[in-house]
Amino acid sequence: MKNIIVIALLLVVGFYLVDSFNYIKFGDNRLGAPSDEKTVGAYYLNNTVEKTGVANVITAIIVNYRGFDTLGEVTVLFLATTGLGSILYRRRKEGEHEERVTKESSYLLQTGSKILFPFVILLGIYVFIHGHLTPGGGFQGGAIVATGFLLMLIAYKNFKLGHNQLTWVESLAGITFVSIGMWGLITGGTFLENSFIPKGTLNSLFSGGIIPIIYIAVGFKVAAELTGVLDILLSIKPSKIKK
Amino acid sequence: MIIYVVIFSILAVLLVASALFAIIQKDLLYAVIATGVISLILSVMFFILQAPDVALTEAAIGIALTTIVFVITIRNTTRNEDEKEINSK
Amino acid sequence: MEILKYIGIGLVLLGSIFLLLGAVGIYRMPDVYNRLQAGTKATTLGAMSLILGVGFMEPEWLVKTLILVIFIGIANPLSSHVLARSAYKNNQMPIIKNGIDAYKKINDSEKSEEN
Amino acid sequence: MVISPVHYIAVPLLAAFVIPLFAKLNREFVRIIPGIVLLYLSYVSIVLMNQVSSTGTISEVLAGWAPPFGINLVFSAFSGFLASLMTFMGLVIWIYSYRFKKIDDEPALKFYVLFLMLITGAIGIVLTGDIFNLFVFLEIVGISAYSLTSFYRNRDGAEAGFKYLLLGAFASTLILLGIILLYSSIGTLNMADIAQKSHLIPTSLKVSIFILFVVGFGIEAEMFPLNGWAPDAYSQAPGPVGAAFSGIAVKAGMYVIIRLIYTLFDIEGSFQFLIVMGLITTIIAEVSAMKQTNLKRMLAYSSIGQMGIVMVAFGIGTREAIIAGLFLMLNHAIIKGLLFLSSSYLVYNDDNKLISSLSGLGKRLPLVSFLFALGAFAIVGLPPFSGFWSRLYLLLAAADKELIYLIAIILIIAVIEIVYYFRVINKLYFKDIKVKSDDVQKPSINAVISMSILGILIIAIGIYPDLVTSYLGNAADALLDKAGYIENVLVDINN
Amino acid sequence: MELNYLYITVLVILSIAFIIGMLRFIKGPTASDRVVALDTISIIATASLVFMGYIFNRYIYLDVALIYGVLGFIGVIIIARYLEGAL
Amino acid sequence: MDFGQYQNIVTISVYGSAIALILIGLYAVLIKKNLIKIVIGLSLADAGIHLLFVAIGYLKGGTAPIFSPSVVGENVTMVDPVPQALVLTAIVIGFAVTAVALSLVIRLYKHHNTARIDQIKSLKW
Amino acid sequence: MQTVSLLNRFIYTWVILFILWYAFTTSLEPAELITGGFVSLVVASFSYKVFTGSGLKIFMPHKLFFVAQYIFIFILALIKSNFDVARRVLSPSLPINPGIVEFNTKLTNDFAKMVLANSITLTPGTLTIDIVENTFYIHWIDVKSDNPEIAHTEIANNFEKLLLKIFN
Repeated sequence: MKNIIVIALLLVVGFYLVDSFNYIKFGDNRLGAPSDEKTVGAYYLNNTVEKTGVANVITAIIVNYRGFDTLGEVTVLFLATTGLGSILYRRRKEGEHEERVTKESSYLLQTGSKILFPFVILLGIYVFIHGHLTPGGGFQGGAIVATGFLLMLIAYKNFKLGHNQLTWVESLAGITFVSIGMWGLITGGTFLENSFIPKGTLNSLFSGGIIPIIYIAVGFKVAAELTGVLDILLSIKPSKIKK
Repeated sequence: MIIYVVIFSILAVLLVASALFAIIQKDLLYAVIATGVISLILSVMFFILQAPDVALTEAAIGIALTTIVFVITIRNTTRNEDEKEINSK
Repeated sequence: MEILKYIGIGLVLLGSIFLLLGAVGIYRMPDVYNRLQAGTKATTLGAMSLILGVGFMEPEWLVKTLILVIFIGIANPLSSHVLARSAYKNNQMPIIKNGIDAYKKINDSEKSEEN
Repeated sequence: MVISPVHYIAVPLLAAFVIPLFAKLNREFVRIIPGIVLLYLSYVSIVLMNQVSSTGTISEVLAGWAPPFGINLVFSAFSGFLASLMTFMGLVIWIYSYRFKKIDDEPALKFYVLFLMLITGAIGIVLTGDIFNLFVFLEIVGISAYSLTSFYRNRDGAEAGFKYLLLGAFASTLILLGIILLYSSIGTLNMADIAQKSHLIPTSLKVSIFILFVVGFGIEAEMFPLNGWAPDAYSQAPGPVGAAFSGIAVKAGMYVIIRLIYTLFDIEGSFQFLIVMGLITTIIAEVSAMKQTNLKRMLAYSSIGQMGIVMVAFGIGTREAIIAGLFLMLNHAIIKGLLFLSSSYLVYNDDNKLISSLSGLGKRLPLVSFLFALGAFAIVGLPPFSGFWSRLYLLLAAADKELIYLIAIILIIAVIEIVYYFRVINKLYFKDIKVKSDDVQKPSINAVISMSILGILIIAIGIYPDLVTSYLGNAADALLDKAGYIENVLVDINN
Repeated sequence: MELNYLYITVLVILSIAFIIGMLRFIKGPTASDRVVALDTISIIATASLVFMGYIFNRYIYLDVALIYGVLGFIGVIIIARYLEGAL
Repeated sequence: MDFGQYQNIVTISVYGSAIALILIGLYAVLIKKNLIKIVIGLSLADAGIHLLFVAIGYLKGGTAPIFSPSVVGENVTMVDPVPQALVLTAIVIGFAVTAVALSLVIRLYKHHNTARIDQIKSLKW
Repeated sequence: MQTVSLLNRFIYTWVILFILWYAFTTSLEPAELITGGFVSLVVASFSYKVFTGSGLKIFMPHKLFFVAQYIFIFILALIKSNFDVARRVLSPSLPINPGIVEFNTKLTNDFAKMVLANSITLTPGTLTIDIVENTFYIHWIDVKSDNPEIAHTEIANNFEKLLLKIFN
């Protein structure tokens, strides 16, 4: 009975959604057209290169135009780590050592992860350093770096993760982000203003003023946070081992 | 470009099929793998819709990280939706 | 340069056909190990040659496509190995025609150690 | 450095990132830093409130891009009032929870970070001028609230947290859908720009967007029938967090709904809709409050009921009604804060938090019981406490618009409230002592201080309501002045 | 435009391969089979991303394909490790 | 890309699959009893939303809004960058919520030894 | 495993990572190169111990010749194996005769073993299931004999000889 009610409800919702999307044509020349200066998207497309010196418009939006969102987003991840830690918190008993995986992985996987680990980390760092030139950026790069650590964590029984270093990286990256923002205020501009570092030439590595710096900070922070999340999750002890 | 019409419809059908699969399956591990597949397909769709950044993010978050989080949860809880004993095949 | 392009087109076509072959392989074969046998070889060669073909068609892309090719060359056999091993450890016995299963004894001894 | 609204967000975030580092030096920093931050924010509030009352609304541009291209913060008399209220409540609750014993048994570092972020997120919701940014702050509030709800390691904490999370995630899905529809129809996310262009949206689409947003934010604002999370969350969360929910998080949700109706969309019937929803919420909540045996749950339902009355006040829509509504919000924050804070000492050792276990506690915990009774008298609207004036203003506003049925319902609700609050007071003072003196937890000195601040404030406002009404008048004007809001935000700075 | 035919041919073949992989995924019958299917379709998708990057003529899209390949690999490893009983 | 007369099919497949994902996800959230299934439903609904976001930003014949060297100076149309930027944020937030939800599931399982809603009865649902 | 000095291994890692960085960026701008040098230094500093055990030796010219030879043989085997797969998959009767065989290898180097295992996986009809110590366990789609010696010559001999030359 409940099933039928829910399906009916969802059908109504779906009908309304379909109806609403009738107004919005797919692939229509609606926004973003260079002629229409008024919409936000068009403004970004027409002005980003000139005003921020960044090739990737999405990066410009994320880090500069809507940089405040990104600050919030980084905070959300930070809070997720903190919340996870608080929800899954348990006191360590004396002499209890961390054991993430119960079995050592195969010899081949170990060798393979040895070789792929630096590759994945380098790839992640490449992605967030080139966030303003190519697709990707802090979040993606950070996630990739965390995935690289994940590879080691699940392949090795005793891979040690420096918790201290993680905290340091995370905090320093966060502080860098906020401080760069505050620097704009101190110098008499606005929060996160992209004015005190030269913008460089388009499509070179050192371009875009504070944008790459912030994205690198975000990258390190996200990498540290996600690695922290994975570490917390992987070191849960199952209460009972059920087959 | 009619080929994209074909690709879009194929991807859409596969997307919905794997979503249904994820919901219907009683074995949660299958459902988790299905969410991985959904991320994969979505990522391709984003790519065709000219959103490489989003495709990257969906791939980075959806395929590896979400999967491991779900897998750890299943490890620590139960693999069968109705919590009956299942053979571990 | 024209000739490179034609080589590239050939490689791309070959690659796509092998990818299809790999997919058919995992569909038709009877058990996990045989599926992996067919799937890995065909998809690895298929993906490598398709990507390399793109690299030949657009010579500026060659270096990066080479990286991808090398990565696939390392990662794909590796993942199929890990899958095969995990399937075996998950008690999924392969179809054996002649009773030749050298791996069984070592797997059994590992299991008895655990218990 | 000139003090500007962005300090409300940036400073706590900086502190939150710094705390894990300082915790390595000394654990005490973990507890102290949030207090310093909140003190600083109170200072910011005072400076900015003065500035607003002399020069008018402050619209701060972020990252140097003029709205609608960048994100902006709007500190008007209205949003500023709420932000200052939240800061103040945050400070008081921090004083209360400093070395709160139950929290110190758990990972305290995480508690203080999450608590600080809860306040920051709520202030961000109130100040931001961008609808997507608002969503981000809502998620900040959400995630810290889910984690705080399940902070204690008892059985039901996780359950309440999960329930809250489900509704919250559902809400964010709906809000995102609304944002998609909004952006695709007018191509902007800035709230002032939306307000300016909202007549361009086809009406049916506008109604869909409005419904999606109201349902989404209604969950945070405890609107019926989306408030199922509230009683569980309030009763399972640590005591100070319950106060923070009712004083801070809920206000943020309510703010958004008010903003939607007053500024963003002018949809016919939205005011009546708000009145109806408010009345339904109130009646159901107050009736359920009657039946509760759990003190915290009773307070939670009462809190929902109060938010319903606030909705009614804003649904009436005249200047007087808005003043009444804001006054109600202020009172609700202070008084409910006091009730939650004092009640968590009353039921300190009782996991079920039963009202029946309060029997005779008035003699064991005289001060706490007295403060609880004070709060109870204030919230049901007895003179000479502050609650009386807000009810009175509301009745007057309703009478102005000749909404007789409203007056009747509000009076009936007041009677219901009197019944169930007096049941508790009766238990406290006029029943035999059941509890041994060892079983009760004496409040620490800072807890007494924080509760006393709230108690004194209740009496002070009760005696001199003019202390706040002039501010509230400004705030109401700021809310009603839609054209002024748009004009203030959409000044071209960059071009 | 003789290249157009190439695009269409290759994309059609890849789509068919993708569908067949998905069929194996849905058919199962065991978890291992599904992961094998996931592995295969992630490789097919990586290859098609490279090819579509070529069609769209954007060099930067190659990055996406590269990362996609890496992450698909790690996703498969995760589930394999779980099936092994080690996680 | 111009889809010509097949525009409708593309529209239906993109919007349709996105809305279908949302509805399937919400169905799982409302009906399913297993907590993990519910979280899977949530992430499906999120995925649908993300697809919808990107779809409304798409522009016929547009390319990614990245002014890389091969594109600078040419007269190209680009898709709307704003929805893409928003959906990036939304994906990361969705992951954070999923992680917190699953950690709560783990804790619930530890307390109640079950992951089914109908067997967790200390609070009303 | 023979020990090589840490510095040697570190420089090897750094060089490889730097080459990778160049492949990612494919640009010779000084800014990119300097950043790349720095980043690969950082990554190498915490991963060189796991990355390699053998160090720079592999860059010796005659070894590079063997590497080229290996790649040539490998690609031939790969193509052959694909036609083998095609034959098996496309024939309606699915001609398979699977089994798992074992054999011992003389290789000692980790990386060499991995390369051998991967090559075996990609050559006709074989799939490495596990390596325990020096023993390879191979799933063979068309088992000819369960004798380890014969299996060794059938499956791995060519590759192993070359790998021994490269890595020892």
